[in-house]
Amino acid sequence: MSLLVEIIVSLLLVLGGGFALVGSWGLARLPSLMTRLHGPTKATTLGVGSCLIASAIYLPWTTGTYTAHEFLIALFLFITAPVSANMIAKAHIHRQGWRLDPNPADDIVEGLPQTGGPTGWATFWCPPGRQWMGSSLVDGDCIEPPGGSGAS
Amino acid sequence: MIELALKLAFACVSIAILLNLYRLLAGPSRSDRILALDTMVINAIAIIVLFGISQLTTLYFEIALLLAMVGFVSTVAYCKFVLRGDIVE
Amino acid sequence: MLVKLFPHPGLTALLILVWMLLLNNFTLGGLLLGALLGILIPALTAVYWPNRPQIRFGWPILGYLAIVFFDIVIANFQVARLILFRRSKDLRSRWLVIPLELRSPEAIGTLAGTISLTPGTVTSDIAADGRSLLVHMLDVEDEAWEVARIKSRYEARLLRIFQ
Amino acid sequence: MNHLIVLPVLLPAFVAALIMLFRRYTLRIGRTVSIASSLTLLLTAVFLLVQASDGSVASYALGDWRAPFGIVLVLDRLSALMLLLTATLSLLVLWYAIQTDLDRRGWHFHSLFHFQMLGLNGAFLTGDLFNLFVFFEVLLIASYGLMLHGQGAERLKAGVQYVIINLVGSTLFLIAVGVLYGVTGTLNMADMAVRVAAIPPQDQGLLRAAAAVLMSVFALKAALLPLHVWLPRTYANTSPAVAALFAIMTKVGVYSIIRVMTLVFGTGAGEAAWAPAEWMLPAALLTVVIGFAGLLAARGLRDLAAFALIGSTGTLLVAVSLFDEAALAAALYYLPHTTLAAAALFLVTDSVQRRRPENGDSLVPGPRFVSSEALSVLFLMTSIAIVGLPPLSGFVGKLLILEAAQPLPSAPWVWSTILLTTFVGIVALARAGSTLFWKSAAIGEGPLPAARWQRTADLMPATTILLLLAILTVLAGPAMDYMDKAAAQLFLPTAYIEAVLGGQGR
Amino acid sequence: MSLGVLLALPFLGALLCAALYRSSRTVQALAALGANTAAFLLLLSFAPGVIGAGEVVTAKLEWVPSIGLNANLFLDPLGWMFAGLILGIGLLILIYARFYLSPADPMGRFYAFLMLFQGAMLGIVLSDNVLLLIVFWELTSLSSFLLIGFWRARPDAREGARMALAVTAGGGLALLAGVLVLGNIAGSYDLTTILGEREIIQSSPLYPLALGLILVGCFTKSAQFPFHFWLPHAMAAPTPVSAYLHSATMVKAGVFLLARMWPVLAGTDMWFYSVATVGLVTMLIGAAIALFSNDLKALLAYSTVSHLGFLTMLFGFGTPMAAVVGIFHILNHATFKAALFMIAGNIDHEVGTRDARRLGGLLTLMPITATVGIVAAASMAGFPPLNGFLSKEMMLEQAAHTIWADLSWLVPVLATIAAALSVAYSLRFLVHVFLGPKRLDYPRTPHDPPPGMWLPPALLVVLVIAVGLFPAAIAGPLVQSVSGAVIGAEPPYFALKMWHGFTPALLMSALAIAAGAAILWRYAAAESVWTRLPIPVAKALFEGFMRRLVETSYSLDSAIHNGSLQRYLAILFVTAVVLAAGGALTGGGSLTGDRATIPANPVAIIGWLAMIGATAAVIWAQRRRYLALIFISVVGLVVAMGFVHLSAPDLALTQVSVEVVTILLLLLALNMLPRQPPPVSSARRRARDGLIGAVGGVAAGLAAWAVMTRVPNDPISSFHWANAYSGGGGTNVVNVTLVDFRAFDTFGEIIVLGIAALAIFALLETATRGVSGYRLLHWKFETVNSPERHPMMMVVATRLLLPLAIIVGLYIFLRGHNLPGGGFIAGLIFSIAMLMQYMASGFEWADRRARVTRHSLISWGVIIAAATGVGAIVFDAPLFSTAFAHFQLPLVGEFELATAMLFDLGVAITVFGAVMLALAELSHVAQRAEGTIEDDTPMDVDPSRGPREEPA
Amino acid sequence: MSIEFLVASTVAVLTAAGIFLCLRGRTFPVVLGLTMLSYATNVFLFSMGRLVVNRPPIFDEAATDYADPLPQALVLTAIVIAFGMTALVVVLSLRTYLETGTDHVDGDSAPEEECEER
Ligand code: NA
Ligand code: NA
Repeated sequence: MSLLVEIIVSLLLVLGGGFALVGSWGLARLPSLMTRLHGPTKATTLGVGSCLIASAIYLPWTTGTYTAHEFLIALFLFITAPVSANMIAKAHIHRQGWRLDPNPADDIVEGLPQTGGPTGWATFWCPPGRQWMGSSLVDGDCIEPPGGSGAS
Repeated sequence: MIELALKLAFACVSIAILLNLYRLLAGPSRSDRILALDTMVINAIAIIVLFGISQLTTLYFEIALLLAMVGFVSTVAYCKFVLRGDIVE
Repeated sequence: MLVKLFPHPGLTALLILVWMLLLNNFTLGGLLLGALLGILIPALTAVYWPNRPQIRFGWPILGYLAIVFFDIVIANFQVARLILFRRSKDLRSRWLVIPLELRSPEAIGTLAGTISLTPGTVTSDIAADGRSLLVHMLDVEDEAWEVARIKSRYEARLLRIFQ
Repeated sequence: MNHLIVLPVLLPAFVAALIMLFRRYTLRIGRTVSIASSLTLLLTAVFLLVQASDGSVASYALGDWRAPFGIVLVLDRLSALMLLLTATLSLLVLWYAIQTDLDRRGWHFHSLFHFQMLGLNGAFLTGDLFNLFVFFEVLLIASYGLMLHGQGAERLKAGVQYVIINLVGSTLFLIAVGVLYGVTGTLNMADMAVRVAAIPPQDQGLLRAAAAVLMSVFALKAALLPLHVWLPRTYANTSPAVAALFAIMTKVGVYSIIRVMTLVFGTGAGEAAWAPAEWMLPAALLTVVIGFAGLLAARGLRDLAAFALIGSTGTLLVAVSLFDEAALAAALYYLPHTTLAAAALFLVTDSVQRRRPENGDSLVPGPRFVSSEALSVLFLMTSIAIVGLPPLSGFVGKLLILEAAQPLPSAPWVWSTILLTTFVGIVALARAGSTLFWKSAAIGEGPLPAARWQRTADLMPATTILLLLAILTVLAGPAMDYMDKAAAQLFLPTAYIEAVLGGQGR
Repeated sequence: MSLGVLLALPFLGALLCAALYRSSRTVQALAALGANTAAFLLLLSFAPGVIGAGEVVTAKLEWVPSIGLNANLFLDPLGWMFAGLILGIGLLILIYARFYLSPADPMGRFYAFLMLFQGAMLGIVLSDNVLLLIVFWELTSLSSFLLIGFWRARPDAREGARMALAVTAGGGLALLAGVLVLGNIAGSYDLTTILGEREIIQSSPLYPLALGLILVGCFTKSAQFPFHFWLPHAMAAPTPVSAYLHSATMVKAGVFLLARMWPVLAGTDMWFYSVATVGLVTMLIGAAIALFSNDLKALLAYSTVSHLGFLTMLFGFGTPMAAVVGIFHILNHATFKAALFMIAGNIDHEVGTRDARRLGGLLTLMPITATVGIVAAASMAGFPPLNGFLSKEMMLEQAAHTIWADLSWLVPVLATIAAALSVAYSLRFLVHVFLGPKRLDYPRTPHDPPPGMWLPPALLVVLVIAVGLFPAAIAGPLVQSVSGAVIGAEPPYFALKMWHGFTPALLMSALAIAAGAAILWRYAAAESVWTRLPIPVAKALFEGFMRRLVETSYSLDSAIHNGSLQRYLAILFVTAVVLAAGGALTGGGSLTGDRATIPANPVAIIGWLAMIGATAAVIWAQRRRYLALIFISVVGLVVAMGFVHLSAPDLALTQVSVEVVTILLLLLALNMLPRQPPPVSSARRRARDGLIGAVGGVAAGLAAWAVMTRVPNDPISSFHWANAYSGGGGTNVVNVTLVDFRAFDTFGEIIVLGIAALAIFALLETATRGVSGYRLLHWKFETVNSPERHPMMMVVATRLLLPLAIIVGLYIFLRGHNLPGGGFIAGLIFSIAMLMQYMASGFEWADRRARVTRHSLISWGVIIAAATGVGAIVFDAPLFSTAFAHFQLPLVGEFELATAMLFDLGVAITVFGAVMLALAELSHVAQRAEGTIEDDTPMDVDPSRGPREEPA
Repeated sequence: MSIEFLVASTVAVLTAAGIFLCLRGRTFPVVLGLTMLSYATNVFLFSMGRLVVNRPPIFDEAATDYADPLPQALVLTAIVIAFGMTALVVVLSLRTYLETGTDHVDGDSAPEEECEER
């Protein structure tokens, strides 16, 4: 029994550490932000997840006290990680779209695909007639952002 | 065995943090740095969990919990700043 | 009245569960307090969650969770392989546009989250009319197939959960 | 158990919070509550002074934790004196602020004001070094609020500097307290006094370094050269009424120097005795010189008042840094005098500038203004007080300091500095006054220009201050009796230490 | 007692006159006169005892006994004589002034000042305590400043007043130092005691110091060379003032003090050479300048200088007989000089000029004035049978016997020359003004003034004549008795009489008169010689000195206080480091202690590397602010992780939560700070700052190292550890320390937060108005912004996270007493949760839904925390005493309630309120910069409602 | 390498950076500097209780060794105060900039300090 637990826990730990490393490795070596963005999900999901499971198994087994906080940590991470990623992606396509810090290796150069609907992507789309707030570069109505817009 | 696995895991996550640091410093874009920071926070959570396992204590898990929440808020704020200049509007 | 008391019954349940997990040991007092909080907090914060998504609780949710969990594990290995062994220039990373049938923000949020949590795909943006998602994929062989996979594997299930 | 000692801390806290609650309602409530509370504090301070004047040291164990483990409030003669001074000054300034509608010119004046009093009173009462830090912060942050009250570009600019330099000061304070804890293992000042005496030689360097940094923090607050540099711009750019209240702020630094040096690094401190403050006397002498030179250089009344504050506080610091019992008694007499006198000068400044729409406080002749006669008398009396000429208490104070310094080796320096700077002060203030009141009178003997400000009620607080100074002069004998005993109590801190360490508590 | 009344009367008069500032001039004059007369009568009532019987009246009152500053008064013959001069001449001056001043002059103020001065003068002569004497001494300087500057509109009045104040008050300071030294030698500041300690004083090594300082005081007051220059400029005062101050009172104070101190200070070589020489020189110079002064008042002023030199010289001789002569001349000079000043005033008043060159022939036009003036001037010249002649003769007699540095001729010759000059200027006054032809070009048509203006001088001239004729009868007893007081022994035999036989003095006197007449005869020639003499003008020297003083001060001030915070901070850092280093080096000891160190594991080293890297990056990116903020986050994260590693979970929790709130705050503010990179400082500046930083850093690091490697010194925290659970009811010792052992700190800490929020509110509340509001309104964003304000994903996540965060916060709060957590962290978590909501759905939308005002949250927080503390007092336990108990409830089980938790609740509420107030206010301002958008939706994209706006 | 060395050098580096940044001319770097200084101070103050690994000051009868709770409590107080102060100074800088149009700490739009344009 104890050997089994030890093996499972050890595997989970190695797996967790490994995936955290792989995620960060991806972050470091992949060529563009959008590709790098895939790395950290590994750190989040399997990396931390495995460690948490390992802890959830191992600590009660050794100390005799049960703890459930690992699940809460996981819950929080699972709720927040996609939103973080989404926001980072938005920030990125915004900066790239407006050529604010162009990076030739990046994915937006050839432009975003069309949405398929009448509007553009939320990051760029400004309904006609509405002032594009907070932009001194853009004075009147919407202008066509460089990357991706609605079909119309 | 667990000792060894822990050491390995610690080593992996530590190296991961160094890699994050590299990305954080190297950039090149703002989003890269935000992402690096976000990842670093997640790796820090992993470190805390590993530390808990190695010291046989759950005492520090609330810190991890809080980090998860707070890391999110700051990442979002950094992004919002890039997007809008203003984070609360 | 009941709606006022339980604006989000699912949330109430979740909060009670979280509370019990936080307390870490089961006592009746804890449960009572948790129940109280589970009722009070959603009621107090209801103003910040004005719409009330209709959620069907039951097996579909569990099934969905199981599928997502499974996908996460599998996809993690796939992506790890890509990161470790594929040369950068050989990565066929693409944008996918996923037209949506889901309409409730909560449902779309769940779908987007699912897509992001499963490695290899990141939800990057939503169309300004809310009718499609912009997803970035690390390595795509067949775009149409991937879109269809996401729609059938996740969106279809979510459509059932979020009525 | 006598709980009165906590009132100076508790009441302002409650009152400030309550005024904040009521801020939506009329200002009148705020004013009434504010005045009532200040009066209560004054009465309390008087009561506490009477209580302390019998030489007893009262120690109040907060939370019922006995020293050194909990925080204690300690009432001895010195702290009672400081409480009374604070209460008096703040009541007068409050009166003035209300008279001149200063409290209308921004948000939360009365709350900030009471928080300021809370900080001051706490600092004067606490027997714990870290708690002293906390109250320093309270009084500082309240002072930031008050300093910026009313705003305006110049005030904001000066405020940035004031805030930043004090933040750095707080950092140093923490470092010093930290090392002292690390070396002595305690935070209670009485306990620290006991432990410092037994610090082994290998820890002396660390101990003294920490003490020196601590002194530099206090010196920063006390505006001791070269750390006084922040003061002129700050005080000249806040509203003079607030600057009048701030006259007590430099005294917090002085108080802290006196308290920590005599208690912890005093005669009983063994090897480290008096060591942390050996550099202070030359610095204080130079401070006096710079302060009075600034008086000559000032181009506006506000500058003038700021430098007068530096100069007179410097004089006080000279007396303090002699670290001699008689000199300390003299310093304690001079302390309330200089605080009140500087405050009066700021109030007069405000009254003048309020009445001169074109020239404000600048020292250029301008048209005659409303009640310039009365103001000229006030200015004259205030100048007499500030410079230390007879017949006001400044003279008695300087006399006491000179007399006390006489037997000490540093006497030539002290004497020549004080006397020469007094001379410079006379010249400078005569120049200023003659320009402001006489030369201005020469310009327009015609009808008075219509001014926004026609009342004379705002002259009452400054007049009252002068009256108080007159009383302090007449009653110099009894006052010195108190100060002598207070100095004796400070120089022989065994009673203090026993009262604190032998006090009640769990 | 009655001495006290005597002294108080003038002051009362001053007060009365000030109070009557609205009454008629006559009423004001009567008030002053009343006080003066009463005092004079009271003084006269002492005459039989004091002058007649040689009694000394005393009044003792302790003032500051600890330093021997007593309000002791005494009235001896010397004091009586001076008091008589002060009050007697004062009376005449008051009458004179009533008629002299024009209706435009504020009479009440004038009388108030004059009576104040009179009181101060009286104080000097009545003081039995040298410190008290200084008080009055300086008071005369001050009141004379006011009197001289009475015609404030005149620049010469202002300058003269300031000069007089600077010189006399400055001299007073020297005098103060002198008497302090003297008092310390004698062991008392009481004059009567000091006067008995001649031996001790003169043998003390400090005697020269005391003497020098006291003489500076006397010489400045009495306008002795080289301090003589201020007196003529004081003539800008109204004539009654000049008459009073410069004949009988102010300037005589210095002479009075010489007389007063004579018994203990005089008789040494040092005294002789300093006092007599200065007196002699002053006598000569004053007379010479007087002769060539055209302004009558200047002439009189320099004559006064000269006569004061005369007196000083006499006292300087140090012989009893010379002192007797001095006393006699004090009396005489007061009478004729006061009369002369008033005469000069009358001339000025009636003719409209005081320029001797424009006067002449007034004898027929103003017969009374001229008669009085001629007699007084003749007395000044020393013509018999007037009183001036008597004392001058006696002076010359004394001078004749005085040997100065083995030169027996020097003093007599010089004294004779001075006397000759004195004759010359007196004759000039007499001849050039009253005699000679009438002139046609007077500014006004002169005639005698009203009796009020000629009676007072006439009365004095009567005295001049009377004393001259019957000196022994009128002045004899007084001089006898006063001399006794001055000398401190029976005075030598002297005879006050006109004819002493053919003495050297008579010869000298005759020579002087002849020479004086000759000079006046050839006045024009003499004047042309005089104007060609290269004499440095003392006034210019003084003013140059003052100017240089001001300039030096100004350059010192602007050099030191240049307004640069960078410099101020550098000074602060350097000072702290230098002091610390000084302390460390003088204290000595070892750097490293005996405590075993803990080996660092690789993870810690990597964290350390991350910290170093991030810090370097912050420095590198300081001008690229956004990046700097990201980097600084890493530092915060590493510090938090360090706290985890080093057993400080509470700190880690706090660090993590504070960090994010700080970042949010900085991001909010950053948005509105200028984004263009500021110019960088020069390489030299950076190198300097880097050096300061490095030294400061090393110092802090060494201190940390030194403490960490030492074995703890029995810290008090062992008590906290041992008693946290048993006494505080909690197992988290840190929390128990915060809410129980050191609850008072925590109380202060939340107040700091509350005040910070208030101050922030007060600052930002006005930001939308004025210049700042304009700047906000015309905000130009430097980059393109995305149009999306409230991303859907974020809003959805927040809906779930807000309740979750709240419940986590509650949990952290509740467990804080026993496990890491507590009110502060909980408050921050609530704030973060709410901020998340604000970020997601916008300020307006979220704020409209907030139910509590943030101000009242702060108030309530503070009130709850304080009230918890006060609760203890109700049970007569000290403030902030806590109580806790374990309760058993059916179903629920055992739970603990502690008052400390209530306190912690106050903490949480305050923190929440403060953070929200600050950040909400900041968001509010930021929003103003963007302009308000109608915003009633929580998210921009809401597919459930269909597209919000149909595209065109 | 010991933990003590790491902590001491951390204090040194943070302090040095803090001082350097505080001496800059614009408000933003100065705020950064103050933040750095406050990190440094907190770590410093914390280290005054000496360093212990995994002996958190949670009372336990059985515990023989524990981290000194007092410096931790002090640091907590210091953190809170520093937070309030930072908030204030940030807002003040902003407000001053809005009012005066310059973010130089001396309030001069053309700073006197020696500068070179980069
Ligand atoms: Na993903
Ligand atoms: Na962060």
